[in-house]
Amino acid sequence: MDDLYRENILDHYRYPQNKGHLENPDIHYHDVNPFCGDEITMELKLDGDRIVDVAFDGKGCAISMASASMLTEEIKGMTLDEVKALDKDFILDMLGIEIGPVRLKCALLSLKVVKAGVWGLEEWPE
Amino acid sequence: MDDLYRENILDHYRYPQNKGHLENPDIHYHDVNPFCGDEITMELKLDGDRIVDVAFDGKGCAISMASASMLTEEIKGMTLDEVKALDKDFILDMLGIEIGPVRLKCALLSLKVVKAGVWGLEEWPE
Amino acid sequence: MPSITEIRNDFPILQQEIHGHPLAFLDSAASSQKPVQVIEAMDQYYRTTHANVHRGVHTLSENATAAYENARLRLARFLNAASPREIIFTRNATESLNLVAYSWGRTNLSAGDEVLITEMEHHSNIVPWQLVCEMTGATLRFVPITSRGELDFEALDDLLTERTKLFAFTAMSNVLGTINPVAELVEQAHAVGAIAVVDGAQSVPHLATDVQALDADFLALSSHKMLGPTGVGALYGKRALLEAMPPFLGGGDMIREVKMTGSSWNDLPYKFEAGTPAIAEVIGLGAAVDYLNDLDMDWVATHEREITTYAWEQIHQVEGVRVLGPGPDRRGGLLAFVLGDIHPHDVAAVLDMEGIAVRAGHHCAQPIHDHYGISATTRASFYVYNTKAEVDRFVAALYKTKEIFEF
Amino acid sequence: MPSITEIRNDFPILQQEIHGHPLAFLDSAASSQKPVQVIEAMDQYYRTTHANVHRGVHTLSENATAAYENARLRLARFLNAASPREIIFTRNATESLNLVAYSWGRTNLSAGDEVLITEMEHHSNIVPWQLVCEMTGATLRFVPITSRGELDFEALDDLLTERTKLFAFTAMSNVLGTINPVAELVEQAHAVGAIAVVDGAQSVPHLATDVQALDADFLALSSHKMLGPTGVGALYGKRALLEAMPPFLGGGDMIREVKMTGSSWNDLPYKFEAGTPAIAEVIGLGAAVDYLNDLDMDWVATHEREITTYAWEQIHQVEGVRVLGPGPDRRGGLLAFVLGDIHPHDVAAVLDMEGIAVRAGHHCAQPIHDHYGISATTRASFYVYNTKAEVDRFVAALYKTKEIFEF
Ligand SMILES: Cc1ncc(COP(=O)(O)O)c(C=O)c1O
Ligand SMILES: Cc1ncc(COP(=O)(O)O)c(C=O)c1O
Repeated sequence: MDDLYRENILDHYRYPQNKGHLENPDIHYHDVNPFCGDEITMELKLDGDRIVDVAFDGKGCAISMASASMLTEEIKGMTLDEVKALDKDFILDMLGIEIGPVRLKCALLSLKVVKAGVWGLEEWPE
Repeated sequence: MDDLYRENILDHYRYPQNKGHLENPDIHYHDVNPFCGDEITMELKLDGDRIVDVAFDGKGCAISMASASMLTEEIKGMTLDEVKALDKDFILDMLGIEIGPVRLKCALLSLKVVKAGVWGLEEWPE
Repeated sequence: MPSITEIRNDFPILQQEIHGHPLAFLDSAASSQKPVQVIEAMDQYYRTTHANVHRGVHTLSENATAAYENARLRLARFLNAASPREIIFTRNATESLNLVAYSWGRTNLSAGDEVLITEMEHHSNIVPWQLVCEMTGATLRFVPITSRGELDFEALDDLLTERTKLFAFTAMSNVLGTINPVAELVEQAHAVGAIAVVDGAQSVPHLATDVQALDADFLALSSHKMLGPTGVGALYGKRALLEAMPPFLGGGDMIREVKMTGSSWNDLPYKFEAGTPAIAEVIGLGAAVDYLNDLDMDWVATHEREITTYAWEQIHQVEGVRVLGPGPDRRGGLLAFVLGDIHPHDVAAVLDMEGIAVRAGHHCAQPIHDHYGISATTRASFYVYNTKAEVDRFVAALYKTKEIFEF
Repeated sequence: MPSITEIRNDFPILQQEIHGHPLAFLDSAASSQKPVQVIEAMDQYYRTTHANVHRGVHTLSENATAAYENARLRLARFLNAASPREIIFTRNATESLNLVAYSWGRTNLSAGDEVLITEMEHHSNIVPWQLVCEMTGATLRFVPITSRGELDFEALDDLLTERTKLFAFTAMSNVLGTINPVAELVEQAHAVGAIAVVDGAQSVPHLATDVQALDADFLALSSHKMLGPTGVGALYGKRALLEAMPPFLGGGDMIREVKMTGSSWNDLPYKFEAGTPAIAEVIGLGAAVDYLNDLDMDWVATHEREITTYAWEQIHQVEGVRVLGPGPDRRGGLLAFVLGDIHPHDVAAVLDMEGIAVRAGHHCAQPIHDHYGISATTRASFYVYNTKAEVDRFVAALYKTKEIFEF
């Protein structure tokens, strides 16, 4: 827990990657975390079923913003099927920190949003 | 508690006093104990505001029936105001036993019914 | 196989005397006792972990949330629900049934529709339907029972029609003891396009329950009858149904966004859990589920059948006893009876003087008592901690009752 | 005057370390901790007394009923209700408010009527009114707040008209801390013929409450915020109003007679308590009331004012802090604030690493956050067990947060 705010997380929080909006995104999805009101928008540009560009926007805590920033880097170049297969553990590995069930929702918000966009998934990934 | 079923209670239960109905009663009231479904009807015949005759009918346990039977004896000759003043302690003294809150409802049903009749009281006497 | 002595030692309340006699608690159908494992789970929770759940990022709140949600998961597994999202925590089985009536019922019922229930239902599975029928103009119908105290299946065939939108029935009667064929009844309901609501308040504590095998649309239960604390119950509901339903209670936790102009709803199960939940109680219920799993529900059912069969045989030795409902091979672990014309309150009061706790009254099931033309019965009910020796004491006390009342 | 060390010793949870630091629990507005007196009252209940209430004539049931009803009596006295019948036990304040919305609201509201609430309400005092307005066609209006974070009384004068049938407002805001002038607001509501519903969830734990002096028609509270267990709350309601209302939940205990053709209702308060109640929790709440009475509610209020005033002064030393709501002389024991543009989750997470538990988020009050154009705040809240030393640690940790986030 003491390294919840490791340098890589604070870096992504301070200098988020792919923050902003795309022109004419192929996929656009927005959702909120009902327990805290944070929100994230994810936009994807596709070539066939491969993600060629990605952007996120939103407001939230360092965990949710860093997680979104890192996630955009990870999924650029993935196919939609690869994105569909991402799960909680992928995010935890990506962040490299331990996290409780409440904060987990912050960490997973960006994945939830991107999966909802890709798949129409209506729920938190479990 | 061991003398819940003292002789006087069992006597009144086996040989209830004033059980039945009056012709043209001046006051007639009926109610149930919502927690067990027992029911009692009380009928009074008045001379002015004095009770000159009384009858009860109903079904219930030994405590409620004995209490009703004893109560009819007690109130015969009372004025309506005297009946209105009767309370829980009067019944407990009359029965001469200790009793918990659930069973108390049985013991008080007849008093409740007679007071409701006399006064339009819509509740358990407290 | 657990030893009954070991089990009894887990229940502190059983170690006491009542009126100078060891307590024989034969009133578990009203509410069961709690093992130390359950009591201590809550005690420990309050001593080490308590904080409000779901919205706190501090350690206690994270831990409380994890414990609360983990209990939901264990209950979901216990019932074999497809997902923990299908488990909604309520106050008791009564609230669970009301939730279905208010949320599903008010949306899906209208004049001309019928709601079907049975004559052997507990008030909690009658009154909510009376209320919602009054609100919506739907008609409430009752499946009658046979002289054996079982559902009249012929009448059921006639009553269950395409007008029937919802069929609600108990899996086990709390008066007759009758165990209903839940899977078949659900199938029959589905065949006419009705949803099936199962009152599992009496069955879940005593018989292994598999909501997917039963194909139940909803199932209600109470924690306090299954070794868990008071103050919590649950509603199992099929996800697709729950998703389509409007919320019932409004407030914190059940919302997605609240604007002055209107609100949207949280994901399942939270959509139906408004306000601070019964956190410690849910955790206690989780411990109760663990305890039952450790005992093994098959063992529980076998143990109760043994006691019940024995009690059935013994009580029929007592002249003047009439037990309501079917034989011991078709009933759960309870016997409701009349003893001549001695009022059940008086039977229970005499038994209490002998340290034996039984219930007397209409057991919140007046229609079935009306059916038999009686206003009350005495009921002895059995659970994991009861013994044949307690049955013997119970029967002996019935003789004593007859003596006192000269019957 | 109780010593704070003695008080703290009554709370086992406070004796632990979080991330190597003694726990400073500053999240009581979300849910308070419980003294051993409360924990043990429930523990003892389960170990010695538990049985279902109201319908059992055996000793345990008689004792459980007596304990349950006695707790109702003590809560009635704590609130100075005219009768214990005016106290209805629910799961939480949220359910209490929903009870009024469903039972009183659905009966008494129709198109053209208005329900008035305020912009500073908790979701639990917003969503039930949104739902009931949707059901009945009534219109929901909001009293705005001033820049000081208090109700805009001029706007109120315009909004409260003879169209207003119900005015619901919090006695104390869980975000702004604002203490509203309840008695005046009730009087204003009555002047236009509206009933007044008071959300006492935040006020009852902290300020002496006299429902008769306030002349409130309804008042909602939660046990878990006032040292009591989770899983129980209460609704105070004036008897005449409660008598005239239809039941809300249907089931066991709330009926007088159930026939297949219809039912009639039990006397107050049982008419509104369907199914097996939260028996152990009500008994725990009774113990919490005793504990608060022993402390004395005036002492509680004084203690909290002292801590809050101190915290107010200290936190304003921290550059970049903006506290929402009025000054310490007009607020209860909580401070919700923003610290520059550091997200409240991050503030709370850093504080947690220092052993300090505060809440972060919208605190189930989005409209008031929208009003300030922010989505979340960090909230520190104080109760009987908090000390100035904890406030010092809290403020020090804010500096540390700024360091980490280079602000
Ligand atoms: C002002 C206010 N009202 C209502 C509630 C709801 O309380 P509960 O969640 O216990 O129902 C709360 C607590 O969060 C509150 O602070
Ligand atoms: C068959 C049945 N259904 C429903 C209930 C209601 O349970 P609760 O009072 O816990 O809501 C009971 C318990 O009394 C019951 O026996």
